[in-house]
Amino acid sequence: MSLSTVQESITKESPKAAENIVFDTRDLNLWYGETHALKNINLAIKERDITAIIGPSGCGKSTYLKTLNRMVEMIPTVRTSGDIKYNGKSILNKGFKVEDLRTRVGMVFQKPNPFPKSVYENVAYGPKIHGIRNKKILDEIVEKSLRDAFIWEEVKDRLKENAYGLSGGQQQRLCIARTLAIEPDVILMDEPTSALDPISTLKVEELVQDLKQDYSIIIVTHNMQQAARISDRTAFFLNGEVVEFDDTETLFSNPTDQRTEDYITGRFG
Amino acid sequence: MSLSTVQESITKESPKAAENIVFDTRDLNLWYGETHALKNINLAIKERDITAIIGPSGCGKSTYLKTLNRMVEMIPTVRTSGDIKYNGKSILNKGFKVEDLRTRVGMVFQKPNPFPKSVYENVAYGPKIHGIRNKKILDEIVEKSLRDAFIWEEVKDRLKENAYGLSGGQQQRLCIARTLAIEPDVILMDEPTSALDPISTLKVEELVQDLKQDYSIIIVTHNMQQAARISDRTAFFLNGEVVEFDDTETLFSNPTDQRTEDYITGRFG
Amino acid sequence: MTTNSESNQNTVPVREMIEEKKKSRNLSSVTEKLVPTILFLFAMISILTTIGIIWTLFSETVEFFKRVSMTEFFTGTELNPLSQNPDFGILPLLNGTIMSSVIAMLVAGPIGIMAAIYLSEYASDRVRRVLKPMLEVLAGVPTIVYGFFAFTFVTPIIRSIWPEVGATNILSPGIVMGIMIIPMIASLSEDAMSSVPNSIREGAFALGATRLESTFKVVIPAALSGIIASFILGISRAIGETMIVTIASGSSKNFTFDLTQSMQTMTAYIVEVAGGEAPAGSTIYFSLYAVAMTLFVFTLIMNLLARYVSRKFREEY
Amino acid sequence: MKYLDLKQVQKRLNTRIVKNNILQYIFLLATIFGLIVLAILIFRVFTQGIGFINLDFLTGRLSTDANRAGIMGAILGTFWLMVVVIPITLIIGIGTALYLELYQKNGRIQSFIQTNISNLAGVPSIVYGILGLTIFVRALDFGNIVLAGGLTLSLLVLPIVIVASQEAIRAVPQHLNEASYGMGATKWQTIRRIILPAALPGMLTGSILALSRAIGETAPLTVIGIPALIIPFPEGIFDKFTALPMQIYYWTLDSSLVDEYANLAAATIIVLLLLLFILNSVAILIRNKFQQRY
Amino acid sequence: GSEEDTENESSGNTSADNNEEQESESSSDESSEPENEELEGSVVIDGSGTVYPLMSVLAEEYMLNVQQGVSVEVSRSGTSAGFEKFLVENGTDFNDASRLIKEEEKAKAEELGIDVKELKLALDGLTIVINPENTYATELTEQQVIDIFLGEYTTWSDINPDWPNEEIQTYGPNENHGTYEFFYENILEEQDLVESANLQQNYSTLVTLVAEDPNAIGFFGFGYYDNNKDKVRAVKIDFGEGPVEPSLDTIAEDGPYANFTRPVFTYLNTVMAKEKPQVLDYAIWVMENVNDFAGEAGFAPIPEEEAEQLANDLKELK
Amino acid sequence: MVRENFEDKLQVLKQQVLIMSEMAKVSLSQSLLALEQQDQTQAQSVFDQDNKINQIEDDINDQAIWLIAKEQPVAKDLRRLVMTLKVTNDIERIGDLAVNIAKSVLRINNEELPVEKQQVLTTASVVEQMIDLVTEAYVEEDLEKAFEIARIDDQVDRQYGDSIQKMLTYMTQHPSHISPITQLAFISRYLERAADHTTNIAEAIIYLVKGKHVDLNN
Amino acid sequence: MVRENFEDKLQVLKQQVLIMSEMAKVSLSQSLLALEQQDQTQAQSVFDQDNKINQIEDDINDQAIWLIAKEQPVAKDLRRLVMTLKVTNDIERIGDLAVNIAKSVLRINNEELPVEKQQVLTTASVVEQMIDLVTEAYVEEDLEKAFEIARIDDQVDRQYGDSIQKMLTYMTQHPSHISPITQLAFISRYLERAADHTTNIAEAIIYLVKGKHVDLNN
Ligand SMILES: Nc1ncnc2c1ncn2[C@@H]1O[C@H](COP(=O)(O)OP(=O)(O)OP(=O)(O)O)[C@@H](O)[C@H]1O
Ligand SMILES: Nc1ncnc2c1ncn2[C@@H]1O[C@H](COP(=O)(O)OP(=O)(O)OP(=O)(O)O)[C@@H](O)[C@H]1O
Ligand SMILES: [Mg+2]
Ligand SMILES: [Mg+2]
Ligand SMILES: O=P([O-])([O-])[O-]
Repeated sequence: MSLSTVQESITKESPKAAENIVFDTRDLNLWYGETHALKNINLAIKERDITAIIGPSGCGKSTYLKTLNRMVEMIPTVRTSGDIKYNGKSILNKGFKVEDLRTRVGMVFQKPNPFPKSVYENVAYGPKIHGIRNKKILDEIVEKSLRDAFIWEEVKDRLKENAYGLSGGQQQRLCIARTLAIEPDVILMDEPTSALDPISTLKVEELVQDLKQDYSIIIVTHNMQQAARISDRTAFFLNGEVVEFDDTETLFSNPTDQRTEDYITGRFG
Repeated sequence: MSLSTVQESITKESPKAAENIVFDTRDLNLWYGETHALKNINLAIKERDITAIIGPSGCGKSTYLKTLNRMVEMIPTVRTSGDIKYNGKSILNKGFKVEDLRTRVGMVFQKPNPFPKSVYENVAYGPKIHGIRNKKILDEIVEKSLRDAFIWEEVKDRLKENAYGLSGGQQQRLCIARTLAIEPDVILMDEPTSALDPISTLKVEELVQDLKQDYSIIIVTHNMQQAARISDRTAFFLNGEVVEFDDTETLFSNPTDQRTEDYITGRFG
Repeated sequence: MTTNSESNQNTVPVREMIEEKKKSRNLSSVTEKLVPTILFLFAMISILTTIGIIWTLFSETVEFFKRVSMTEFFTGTELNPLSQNPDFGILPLLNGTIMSSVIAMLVAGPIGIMAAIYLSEYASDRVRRVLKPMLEVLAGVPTIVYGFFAFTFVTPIIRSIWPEVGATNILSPGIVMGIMIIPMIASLSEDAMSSVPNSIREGAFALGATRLESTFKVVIPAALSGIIASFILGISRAIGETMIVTIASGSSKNFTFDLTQSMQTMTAYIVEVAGGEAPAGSTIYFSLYAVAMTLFVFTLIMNLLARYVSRKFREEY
Repeated sequence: MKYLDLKQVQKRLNTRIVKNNILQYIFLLATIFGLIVLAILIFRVFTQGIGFINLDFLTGRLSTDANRAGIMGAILGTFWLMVVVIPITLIIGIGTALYLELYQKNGRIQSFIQTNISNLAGVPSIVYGILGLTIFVRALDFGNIVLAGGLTLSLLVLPIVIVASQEAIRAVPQHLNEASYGMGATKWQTIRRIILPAALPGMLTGSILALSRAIGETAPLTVIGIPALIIPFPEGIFDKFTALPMQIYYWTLDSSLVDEYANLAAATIIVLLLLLFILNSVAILIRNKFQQRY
Repeated sequence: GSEEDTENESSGNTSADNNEEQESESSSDESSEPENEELEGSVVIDGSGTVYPLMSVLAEEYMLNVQQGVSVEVSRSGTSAGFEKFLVENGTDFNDASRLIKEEEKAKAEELGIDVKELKLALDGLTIVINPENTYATELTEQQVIDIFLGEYTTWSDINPDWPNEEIQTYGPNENHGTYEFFYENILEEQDLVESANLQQNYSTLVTLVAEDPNAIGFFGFGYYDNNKDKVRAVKIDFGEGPVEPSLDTIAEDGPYANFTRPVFTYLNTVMAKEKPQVLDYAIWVMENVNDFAGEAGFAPIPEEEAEQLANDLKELK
Repeated sequence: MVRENFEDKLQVLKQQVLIMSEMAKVSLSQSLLALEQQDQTQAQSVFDQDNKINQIEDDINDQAIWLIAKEQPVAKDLRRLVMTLKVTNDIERIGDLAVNIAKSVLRINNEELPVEKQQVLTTASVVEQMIDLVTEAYVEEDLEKAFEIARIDDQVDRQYGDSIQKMLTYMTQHPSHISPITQLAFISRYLERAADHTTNIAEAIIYLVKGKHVDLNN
Repeated sequence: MVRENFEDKLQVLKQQVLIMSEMAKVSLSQSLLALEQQDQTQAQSVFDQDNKINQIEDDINDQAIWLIAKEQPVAKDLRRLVMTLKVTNDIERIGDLAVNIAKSVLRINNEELPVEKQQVLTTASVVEQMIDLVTEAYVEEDLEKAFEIARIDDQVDRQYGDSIQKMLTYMTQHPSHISPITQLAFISRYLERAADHTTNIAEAIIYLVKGKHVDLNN
């Protein structure tokens, strides 16, 4: 390795050519009945970034995430104000079709939740409901998605078996593959590893970092080291507010807000 | 601080005056039906020590813990061989009354499991079933136990309220108080913080370290840092065997067995 | 903290007190041994009930077959137990039973499952909390009331629409039985569907599925065993139902597939024969047991089948 | 490489959403269908029978004369049946449930008894009637008295009580038992102090529902043989009796003999439904009041 | 005489006003009786559904106004079924019958040592009914009726070409009932009923069936017709002397409707009667009062002397 | 309050660092006293002290590493522990330099030191002050004082340059004194290095507080 | 295999340490070449290199600390990262020493160096070998080589003592050469220090592998 290449590798990676904002949240407020769960959220989430959301229990992390694909609407008492723009379009008005949004914005949940079907059917489910019927194309999609989710090798011989026969970590990667199968732009992940053992957790983390090449990823996590390990930018939520949103390294090394520092160093409460 | 005192404080804490063995396990084997869950366990657990048990899921940690107060017998298919001596007496033979053993060896569980009764009744339960009926004595026991579990201040005004009104962390400390109320010698804890948020976890950890003054504590944990933080000695279980049992600092800094090193550094599997 | 532990040290000698009380524990150890025995005896009562049922039915049925051949009983299409030359073919009864059950299931099956889908998938919590108990009220209405309703209300309505229908017919009780079974199927299917974890539904929604798609492609397949079991139990219930058919379907022992006709089910036959105080000793008397045995075996098979299905196809989530 | 054509997806989306919306209403209709029938039934019964309900009817003796007929005898008959059914089913039902859930949790015996119970739950009530007729009325020679009917009904609803009690016991989280055992409590102490208090509301709810079933049952009584005319009030469980559903049955049958009997049947149905409604309300009340969150 | 008339009237329009009168009359009857001893226990009666309305009215009256301590239970499984229950050890006390006891039944009774006493209660006119919409077949000859039920005619037009070409639907009570047996033995002379006959266990069902089927023709006791005059129409039968409408007046053993008239009975187990005073007392009371209630229940009374004779026979059993 | 335990342990660690720096300062003072008085036995005692310093360094490092392992610190907590590793290294070096000075004193023995000895001792007292100052800065996490160190260090560097120059000149003129003066030159150099090490510590303090690297050494 | 990412990052870090030590060695070689050829421009280039070395040190340290923060290493992983912090410190010092040598070369300028220059250059090549050896030991985590370093260091110390002695003698005899020879003495001292630093690195390697502190420096 010549000296000059070293020098280059040392200087920080240059910023991406186009720093597109994929989700632009402006003055978002959200109430569950009387509970004011999100307060004046302003967050601009960049494309092809891994954005982590951390914060204590009940601070509104999951709520925010579920607002991004409007899953939060499944709770009937929810009201919102403010605006979220997905690639420039407001998604919060009723005219915007949620099913459409959700094909663009995939979601992976805390507990692995494969369908009680075969591995193959799990992955093919999304394409099928969106109208792909051709068996050959489906086969291709399934294989590609499973490969992209780093799980192809482990399941290729058991595609017809029930997904519940897989281990927890494999199930979670299967769920990620299922999401990849509909080729979303954004993948939301709500504590995707909190139900997994440490080994599976690491595998999923590596997968997430790999997916960054092609997807924008927003991940909620209780595990600060995880946020530190895998994300580019981190938002710290507290009581429904965004306290700090910065490059992960800055936030974890040198946070601006004392509350952030207290939280990440475990001095909270 | 004089130099000489510093020198002293630097050298390792001197071993305790009387290093009594509270639980001496010899060649313990345990089967669940055909599953050989514990294999030739030999462990000598010292009095007034915090002993941590770590290891991957399914390695037999909980099983071992539950063998120490014979809770494992609640599963009908269980068979054991070998011997466990509690303060010199063999506990595994049928003649030994489990109820006696369990009044000496308290247990705290993974999920906080208060009874659906008032805070007061929760703590008074143990003394009551053991025949203490006097209201004044019960009051005293309840207060003392709650104080020792660091939760008196938080609940003293709501002793008559249902325990399920407390937060998760408070519930867990209540469960610890409930165990303290029968003044056991040993407290077994099976992942006592795994259902708690980080703040509550720290509170319980501090409580555990405090209890060390008066009790011998054996704690199973998935969280290696927790084992490192609070325990004096750590046993590493793998596939039902004890791979390594050593001072916590040694085990985590300089393990003897490669499998231990792989596990604690997250290279397992 | 230290002050606490000091101040409280040994004020209450809990340990000594416990040790002391231990000696007086013998009484409780007697209780410990006695209780399981008593409870076992209680548990035996259900076994005795079964033995009682089987023994009763079986011994008298054997007597019946001494008088009437099995072939006649199971293949005879004539049932005239009281005539001078009595015929004892059970087929008319089986026919009535099956007809009424099929009609009932044609009503209860689709409506029940649709109601289950609505309650489990579409209704908000509040709506479900109101609707489900109301629906269950339907199941709590005594069958005699349904019988009254079928005979005095549903039949006349059917006849005004379809005059061919007899004043007693199998259609009306079949339909009313179906209505009675709706809540059973709705409720059991709804339970099966509700026990499909929400996380799986969320998984489907997150892929852009509509509610209908998540229901039919994910939830129902996952809950299929429970749904099938609910159908089988519904059939079993229809087969065993007595009062509605007794009142509304008359007592003609017709062997026909004509819905408009009066037919008799096995259960109605039993009521008829038992009448007030069934006369012991006659062939008719024994035929009652033979029919009851057949009925029992039928429902037993259904129940075992339902259990098997819900076991066999149960998904682990 | 993109497999999904976004335009296509968009296009399909509209039809998918419309389908969903239409079917939603069909499902709602199906749900409401049962309720509509229920409403008609109740409306009909009320309009037909309400005019006949008065104090004399409620407290009067049975009579062949529609104008004089009262249902006190039937009410008392039902009451005495319950006097037999309640203690028997509660004690045996809860006892069996405790045995199955706590003393014989696994193994052949448990699964044998369990299968047996779930099959019993599916045996048609008329078969119980035959059992009652053969065993209680004839073999034990009780005759068609309250006790015979009550025992028959008890056996009939016992599986329901057992299963409900089992569910109530199972709903008590295992970790509560562990906590209790972990403190050195014996099994019976744990049952008495932890499990029973926690499970009792569920058990009671289930028992009340079973009771409603017993109150409404007609078929077994028709087999046991209830006289069409019995005027004296039953004064205990050894008397002969008639019960509300039986009276409805006879009056429905005899409506061709005397037209007003149909109205009397409707009036009796109202009384029976009210009784069941009260019982169910109590059950729901208990359930809501004592529902535990663990 | 005069008492009887009142009863007959009241049977036509059952009204509450009459009840009191009736009761006071009955109680005067009672006071004229020498016996005043308080009886208790039960009287168990089963048997004919045809007789049931009469017997239940009698039983109620007895319980209410004669012996409050006695419980008379009346069931109605049918004559034949009732006999099977009657002719066993510790069987029922009475068995109502809409036909005479058969030889086999008598033999069985002897075998069991049961001494059976036949008590004729009243007279019933077997009434042939048609749907009220049926305005043509209102009068039939005895033979036509027989042929209809034997299946000789399939359509109404077979009987009379002017009548509609509709299939005749025949209805009747099933074999459990004495009414069926009377019809089968005495009218059809033991020829089998037409295959398609719709035979029902319950009279209410039967009434409804005929009331709703325009092509129906059925038969049952006069009482059931009497109570459903608005729903079914009685056929006037021509026994060779012109059409006769069944009524309490025409139904008599020697009246114009005699061919279709049959006596109804109750059979008393005299062994029981000797053991249980209330049974005998009830039997005697019934025979002394039955004619007062027959009309109300849709039956024609038997001759007074016959009733008195039976009552006296019974008194001798004491 | 949470993480009391960790805070306590950090406090203990800080105390030990202070003790260690006190020990290094004592070593340095002793070596300089030995120089001033040209006292051999004084010099000898420095060697003994050095072992203790090395030992306490190892202990502190072990504790810091153990705390990192078990407390998973981030942000300032982590910097504080990493800084402790660096700071002890510098303090240990100061102790080493005291040993080097003592060795040189032994080599000079009783030979005369006609020039610059005073100057060197003056510099030495400045260095001692620097150690005190940096210790204060460390305790108080005071950036002002840390930057002050850098300024003083520049001064020390200048003095060192002057001294060397003067010594070289003197040696050229008095070749007989070459040996002791060379030793004195080395001592001078050692003091300059000690000053550098205090500057390193000051850098570490700035890094701790600011989370950024600064180079005060030029 | 698990923790690939972490392993990868550790590997990257190791590579950078190797690059850094290569740079330090290059600096040292250049400074010695300057000495050998008494070439001023050669000396100048060492100064430029030093900045780069400082920068890469800061980067490596930041990365190591960041890895500690986010990967929660324990046992060997943690020791490896902590060691990296120590090792870069030593390498950086070697770079600094090269700068010091270059400065001395500038001070010597064209003046004649009649004695010991060869000897110093010989020592220098030994030190360069030590750097290579310790780099190998670091890559292979080879204890043998680490202990070998300690042995070579003793040799260097001895040579250094001899050289100083000879130079002092020579200076006494040739006072006119005092200034350049004093510089040469300093250079000699710098080389000895550089050897010490390689020994420190060797100690760190032993600590990494064994988890125990050893002192090779006496
Ligand atoms: N369905 C709901 N109805 C009412 N309040 C809710 C609901 N879901 C969440 N909340 C409230 O909204 C707030 C934010 O909840 P949210 O689930 O977003 O927190 P979170 O940060 O994801 O917490 P966790 O880390 O525990 O998952 C909390 O106060 C919570 O109590
Ligand atoms: N009730 C049981 N019946 C049969 N096998 C069991 C039972 N409980 C545990 N095992 C088996 O015994 C082994 C040890 O289980 P145990 O629960 O002690 O593991 P653990 O170390 O506590 O795991 P975890 O960290 O997941 O709690 C596992 O292989 C498990 O599958
Ligand atoms: Mg959340
Ligand atoms: Mg466990
Ligand atoms: O590390 P130094 O020897 O240059 O102080």
